[in-house]
Amino acid sequence: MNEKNLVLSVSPHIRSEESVKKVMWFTVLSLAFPAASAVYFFGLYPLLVMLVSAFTAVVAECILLKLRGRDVSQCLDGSAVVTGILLALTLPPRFPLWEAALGAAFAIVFAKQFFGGIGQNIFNPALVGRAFLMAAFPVDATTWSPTRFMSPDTFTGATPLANFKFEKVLTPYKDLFFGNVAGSMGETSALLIILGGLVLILKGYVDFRLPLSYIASVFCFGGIMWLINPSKYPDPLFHILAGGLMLGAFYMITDMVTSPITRKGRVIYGILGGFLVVLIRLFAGYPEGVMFSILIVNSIRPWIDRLTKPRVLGEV
Amino acid sequence: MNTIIISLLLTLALGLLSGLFLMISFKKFYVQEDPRVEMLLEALPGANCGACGYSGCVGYAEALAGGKETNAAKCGPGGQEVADKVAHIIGLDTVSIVKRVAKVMCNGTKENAVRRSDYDGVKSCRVADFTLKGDRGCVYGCLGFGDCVNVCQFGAMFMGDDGLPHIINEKCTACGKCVEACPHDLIELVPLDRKVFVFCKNLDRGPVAKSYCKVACIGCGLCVKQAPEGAMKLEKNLVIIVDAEKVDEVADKVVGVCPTKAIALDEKFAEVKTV
Amino acid sequence: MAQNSRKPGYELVKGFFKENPVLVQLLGICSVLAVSNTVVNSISMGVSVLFVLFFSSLVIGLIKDLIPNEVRIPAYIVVIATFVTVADLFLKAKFPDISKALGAYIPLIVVNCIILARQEAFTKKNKLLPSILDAIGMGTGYIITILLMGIIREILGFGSIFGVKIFGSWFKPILVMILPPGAFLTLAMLIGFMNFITRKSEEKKL
Amino acid sequence: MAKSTFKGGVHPPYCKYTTGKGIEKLPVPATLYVPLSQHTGKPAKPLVKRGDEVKKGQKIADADGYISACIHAPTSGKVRTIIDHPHPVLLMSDFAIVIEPDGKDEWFEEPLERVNWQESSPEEIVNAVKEAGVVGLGGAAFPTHVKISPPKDKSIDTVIINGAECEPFLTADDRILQERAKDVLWGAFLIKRAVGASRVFIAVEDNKPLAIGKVSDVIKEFPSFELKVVKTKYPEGAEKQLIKALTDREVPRGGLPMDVNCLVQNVQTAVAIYEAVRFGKPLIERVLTLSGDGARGAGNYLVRIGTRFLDVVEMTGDMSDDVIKVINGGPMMGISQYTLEVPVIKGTSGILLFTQKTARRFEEYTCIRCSKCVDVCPMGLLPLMLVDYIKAGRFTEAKEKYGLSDCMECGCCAFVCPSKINHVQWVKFGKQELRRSS
Amino acid sequence: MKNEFRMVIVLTLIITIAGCLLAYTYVSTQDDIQRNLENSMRTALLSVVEGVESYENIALDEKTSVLKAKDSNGNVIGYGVMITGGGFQGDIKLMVGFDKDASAVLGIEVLENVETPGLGNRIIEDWFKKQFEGAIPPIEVLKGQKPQNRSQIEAITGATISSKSVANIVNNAHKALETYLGSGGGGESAGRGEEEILEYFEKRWPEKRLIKKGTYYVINDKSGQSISYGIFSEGVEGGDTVKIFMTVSKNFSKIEDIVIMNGSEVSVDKEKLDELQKRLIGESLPLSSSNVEVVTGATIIEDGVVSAVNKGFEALKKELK
Amino acid sequence: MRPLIIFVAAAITNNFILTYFLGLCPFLGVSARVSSAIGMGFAATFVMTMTAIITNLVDHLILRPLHLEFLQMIVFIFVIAVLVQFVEMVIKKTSPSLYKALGIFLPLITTNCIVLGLALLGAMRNYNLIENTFFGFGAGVGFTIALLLISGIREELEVRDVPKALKGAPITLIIAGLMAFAFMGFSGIISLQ
Repeated sequence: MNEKNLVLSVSPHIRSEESVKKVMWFTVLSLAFPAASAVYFFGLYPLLVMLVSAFTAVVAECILLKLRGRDVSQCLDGSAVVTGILLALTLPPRFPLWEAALGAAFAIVFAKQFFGGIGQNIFNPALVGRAFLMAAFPVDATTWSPTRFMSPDTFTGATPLANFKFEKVLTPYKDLFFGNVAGSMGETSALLIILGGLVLILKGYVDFRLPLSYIASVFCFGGIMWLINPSKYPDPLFHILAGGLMLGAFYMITDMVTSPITRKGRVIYGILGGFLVVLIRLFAGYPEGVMFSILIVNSIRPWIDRLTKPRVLGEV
Repeated sequence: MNTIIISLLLTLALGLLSGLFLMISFKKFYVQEDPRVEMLLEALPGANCGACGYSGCVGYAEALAGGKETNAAKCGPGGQEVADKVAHIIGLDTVSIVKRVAKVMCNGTKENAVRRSDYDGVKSCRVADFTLKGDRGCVYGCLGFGDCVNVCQFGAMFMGDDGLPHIINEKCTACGKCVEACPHDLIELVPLDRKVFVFCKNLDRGPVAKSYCKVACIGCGLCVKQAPEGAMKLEKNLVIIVDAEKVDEVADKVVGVCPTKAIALDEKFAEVKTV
Repeated sequence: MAQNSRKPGYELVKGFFKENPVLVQLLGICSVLAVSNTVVNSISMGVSVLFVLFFSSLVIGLIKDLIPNEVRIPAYIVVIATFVTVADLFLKAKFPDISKALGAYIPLIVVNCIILARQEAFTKKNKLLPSILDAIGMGTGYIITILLMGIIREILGFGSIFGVKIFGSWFKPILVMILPPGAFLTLAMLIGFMNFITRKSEEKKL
Repeated sequence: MAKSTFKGGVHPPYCKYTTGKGIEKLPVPATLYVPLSQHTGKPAKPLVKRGDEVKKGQKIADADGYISACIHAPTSGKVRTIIDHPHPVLLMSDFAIVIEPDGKDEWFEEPLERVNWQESSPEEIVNAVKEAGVVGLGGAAFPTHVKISPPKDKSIDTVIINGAECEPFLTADDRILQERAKDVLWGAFLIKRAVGASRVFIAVEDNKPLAIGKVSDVIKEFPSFELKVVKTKYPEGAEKQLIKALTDREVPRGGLPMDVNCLVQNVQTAVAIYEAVRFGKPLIERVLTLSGDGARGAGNYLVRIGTRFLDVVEMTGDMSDDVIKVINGGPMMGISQYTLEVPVIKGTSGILLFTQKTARRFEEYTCIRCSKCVDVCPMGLLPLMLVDYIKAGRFTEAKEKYGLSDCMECGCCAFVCPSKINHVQWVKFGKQELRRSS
Repeated sequence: MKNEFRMVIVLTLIITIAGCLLAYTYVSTQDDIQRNLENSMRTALLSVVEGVESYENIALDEKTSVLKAKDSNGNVIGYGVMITGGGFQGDIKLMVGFDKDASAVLGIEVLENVETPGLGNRIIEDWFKKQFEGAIPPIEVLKGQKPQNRSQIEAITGATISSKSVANIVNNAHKALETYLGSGGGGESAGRGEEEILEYFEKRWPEKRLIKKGTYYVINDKSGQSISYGIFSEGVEGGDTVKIFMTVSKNFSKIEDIVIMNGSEVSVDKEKLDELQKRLIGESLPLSSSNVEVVTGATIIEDGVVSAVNKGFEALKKELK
Repeated sequence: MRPLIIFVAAAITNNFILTYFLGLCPFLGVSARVSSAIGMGFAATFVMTMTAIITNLVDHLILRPLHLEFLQMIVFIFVIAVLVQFVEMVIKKTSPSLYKALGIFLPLITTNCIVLGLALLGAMRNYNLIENTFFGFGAGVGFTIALLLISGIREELEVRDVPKALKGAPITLIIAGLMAFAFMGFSGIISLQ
């Protein structure tokens, strides 16, 4: 018999192969799809923004962990990198680097570490960072640039949604789908985002209910409005292809930490989010509502969780 | 001038009307209350800020008077002063006269106590004890995960390199949090001037206890014989000090006779701490 | 702590920092958030609050024995409201610009919890002089806080102080600081910082 | 045909390496340690004292109270002493009768077939089961005679024989079905008689084709018996889940299967009942699976109660040196041991020897609310919330709001958790705290 | 019992004293406050119309008022329109200056706004406001492009809605001014708008029809026979402008009916005006001051009314000849 | 339609707490627990609706005809104080259980700036009686919504690892700040006069 003590632990004695690090770094990997579209359409600068943003996020996380006397190595678990890259992907393609860094730091500090760090945040950090930048530097955050395949002379500086909202101009579906439109660096190509999202769904890191209910909800509510007045409101297909909806649906609203824990809750969450998107897009001052809609449902989430507690087996 | 006169009339009317209105309602709707609530309300700042977590001062006062709340120091704006008053009104203040400190009644350091297994799980004494009985051979001794250290609000405890928690007497307020936290009831609040302690809670038979801990009480009873009649007793293989004062008088004798050093002087134990 | 409370000097100074009405007692937060976007606004609001607090404490300190307990709150609040209206009219007449900037918030000094809270917590139970000192102290504490907020928010949000640009053209104002979220976050940080310091000093004491 | 199943559950790697290994009978070891507490309920009262000679099958400890079971000598020999000895479930030492076998292995009473055993009355069956000291052999070790004599106000219409051995590695039940299918069915027949049920389901997971084949061969002889193939999923073999899957009835919260007119018995228990009723044979041995990557002699063995794990390991061909974990039971719900000194008891369904490779250690990370645990929980609980509340020390709330007491500690949540949170440990702790406070 | 009475008394006393104190403060600060208001309006007007010496404020509705800017001689040199309209976050209050033809914008001044600071709030920046100088309404807002003509302005980056809101409000101001001017052929009236007066006439004689013929009106009966004539007219006396609408019998001998529209600077009670109106009905034309009985308190405008009536009479005669 | 718009605006888009900073003092304390948040929300909604009605009447029937607008503040606050005191007494006497549930929040509301703010804003915006009623009700609902959302979040945070110095008021303010970001999305939906 060996002299070493036997390991004493509580069941189960076998565990799945998943780990937080794996989940996070795989998500980072899957972000290569939208990141690729960013590089393809807007050149290498977006890559720089992503790097700076991710780096700042990690550094900020590291400093805060140190200050709070927590395990500093946590900053490399990948979650800060996800936040940093996601934030970068929601920014305009020519966004100033230092502002992106500030946004990333804000996201990590205020939305994540102040709430207790990974897994404890109430709001999606990347979106908080984005909202912060939107409010802090409104001009930079809404200055769009043309893709490499658009002629700069005819570019009006508006995203498809803004074009529709203010000029009633519809952008062709093909451009929307493949991404040859103005917009945030990672949000333009619906195709690549769907690919990245599908990878996550297949890997089991994302519950398909979230993106599905969110997109379907936008489609339905958008469709209802369109049926009511087709000349005033865009058709539902435009709704789901334009703007940050795809990025939001596959990468933002699906954030594990801030989404409801039950399946039913997730469906409700998605529907509510979709409703808010249509509401804000069509009636509020901003042309895009994805970010706001998700932040708002984030704050409603505790109630969704509370009200959708699953039935315990055998409960009457 | 006109304006002033109109104002005067209006406010006069308003004041009279509402005054009368209130007076009548007072008479009609008067409800007798616990006088202490009034007193508490008097003592509380009345800011109704809600810092106490109750709905305003009334809520807090009622909770205090009703005995639902026992913390007199919840009022942020009031500070110490109000807390004292409040405590006085509801009779909560218990001032301890003799300084007491917490003391860990186990000397199962890493060297003294044998580990029976390699624990893998939640790093908490309580959890480890309730689920796996800990990883030490002795299921009565210190588990060494430091639950007591974690609950100490005063920074009076720390985990020593020897695997046992230590108490800084100067900082200890004898609040008793650590006593509650220890799943093996190893921590006791003792007067600072006590000398002799049994640093063991093991109930196993001598040979068994000895097999996993060098300093376990093996229930030999030698010390009991040294102590005055009735000052110590043996119960379930363990020595218990019944009358501390009497035992302290013969401290050296009692301690000297112990084969395992389970009984020890506090000073001696203190030396270990400083390491 | 307890023996200090009788010294008049303590009553004056305690409000500055140790018992700061906003940061420690969490009173009067609404106005601090709403009006602290520039230094000028902060000062105006601060002074108005000090004014109202001072006179309310004075008057209530004088008449408190006459007021039956049951109608205490309506009576106090009327006194406070009177001084607020006076302040409002005065500002409107003499400083129309400031009056415009503070907008609807001057009237809301009436329900600024600081004022009523000090009457209830202090003036009601103390003699006139300490009450007045307390009022001045608390008012000053309020000014300190709102000024701090104003300075932080104006510097970051406008890149200026007292309306004068202090940075070169390289500075890009962080607009959010002068928006509602900026106000919330700045105050949160100040209170958090205050908590942090208090905790540290308490630990030291032990 | 869609195979019936329940909501939630996980698919751990099944590792049923020993499914093809026949049941081997192990010899009697040099010393036997028979613990007095081998079942749910009060420990048995010893009937022998130091120095007594005992015969195989002789009752050496009697049931103490209704929910308790008697214990028989596994072989003939001398009682050396009654002393504390490490216990495989309690995780500390507890009283055990130490028997030194004389090597003769003589019966106290040779098991003989009783006439007309098939026509035994319910009382006779219950009595025989009680005298034989039969307990639930699936792992829970609940005294069987209690289970098969439901109170008057409960009627049972369905008997379920649980052959859905869903724990990875374990194949003992599988082997029993393969080798002794008919005995199992006779046992089920007796249970059905005892409780007056109208039908019997034999539930087998679809990853045990050999067992299924065997059972379907012999089941024809038993009218009102039905073979139910269920989906392979953990914890398919848990009582409430199995009932839900087979009958779509839900055992009410805090209730028992008999509340929905069901009775679930493990296949080995059925065999034990059969042997007890037909031959009057007491429960002195059981089949268990020795497996795990550290076991050199992995297989299914018929082992005397009281044989130390150490002896089992040595008699089957030792184990590799780097074994760091020994488990009594399956990997999902089994209990890890701090020593190999612990003896096999009635509830020991398997001994698993894990090396570093399988028994990996993980640091608990912060919960990232991925809610995989919610998705897999077969009871419909919110494990992550449970842990949150238990961690915060709010046990009553954990019970009232999140159903702490409903958790059956199947370990699905901890299995899938990417943060490697020890849900089961927290829950066990929480339940203990609840018990303390009440 | 005693306590309860004391309660009432104290409460009443406190609020009464408070009320008096406030009333006193109010009265003593009122002048300053009024002056501040005037000043701010004047300053605003000055910043959009140059060379204003005096102005006349005509409130059109709750949100719009027209300020007639005059030089030292009392000639109208332009108009300021103070108007409130919806912006992105809330209301925007503008002072819009127009030249005296009301065709081009002279300048705008943002009086109140709650737009997002640093974004929509940039409508207060000079470069943005300057774009409106000389602009010809209706103004169009361009995004990301330079204006091509005098009816276009460039939007603030990132604040298109706020920019558009301002342009909209300016356009509305222009419309309001045009309507106002168009109605009054000089736009002196404020007490009653043209439409209101016409309505008044229609109500008074439901059987008659008013038909506009250039500057005067022909009043027909049901059968289409013209029975009398109506005209707007104004008179000036002592710096006050008075505007009237009167109908004159076909033979030009008598005033059939008259409505006096009170100018904003002329403050006369409505009852007094009505009294004056009643007296004038049926008077023969042309009027002389002597044959109008003095109405107490309305002397200020009486002469103005008389001159207006006579002017209108002359004008009507001229038109019909 | 207009009253409805006023209602929605007051309840959501121009939420009193998140955009006007009104009613924050009790908000910090009461938002710690969902149960007290609900009580406070209901009590506040009730008082605010009542206030809106009564102050509107006082304003339009007494103050304005007499040109005593400058007395608005003291008259409003006085009326509110008396009203709340009266309601409190009535509830206390007639229904102790309701008093337990709602009444204890009432004194907290008198001194809450949200009530006076409501009265003065309503007067400033020239709302008529119906509009003002909806305005008051909407503001109350908005207050309740914010309170409920934040209390839901705060109850979750209780079991989370929020830095010690930020526990309580600071983290609540941070939540409010982040929610203010989120509610920015609604700006422009309804522009109010």
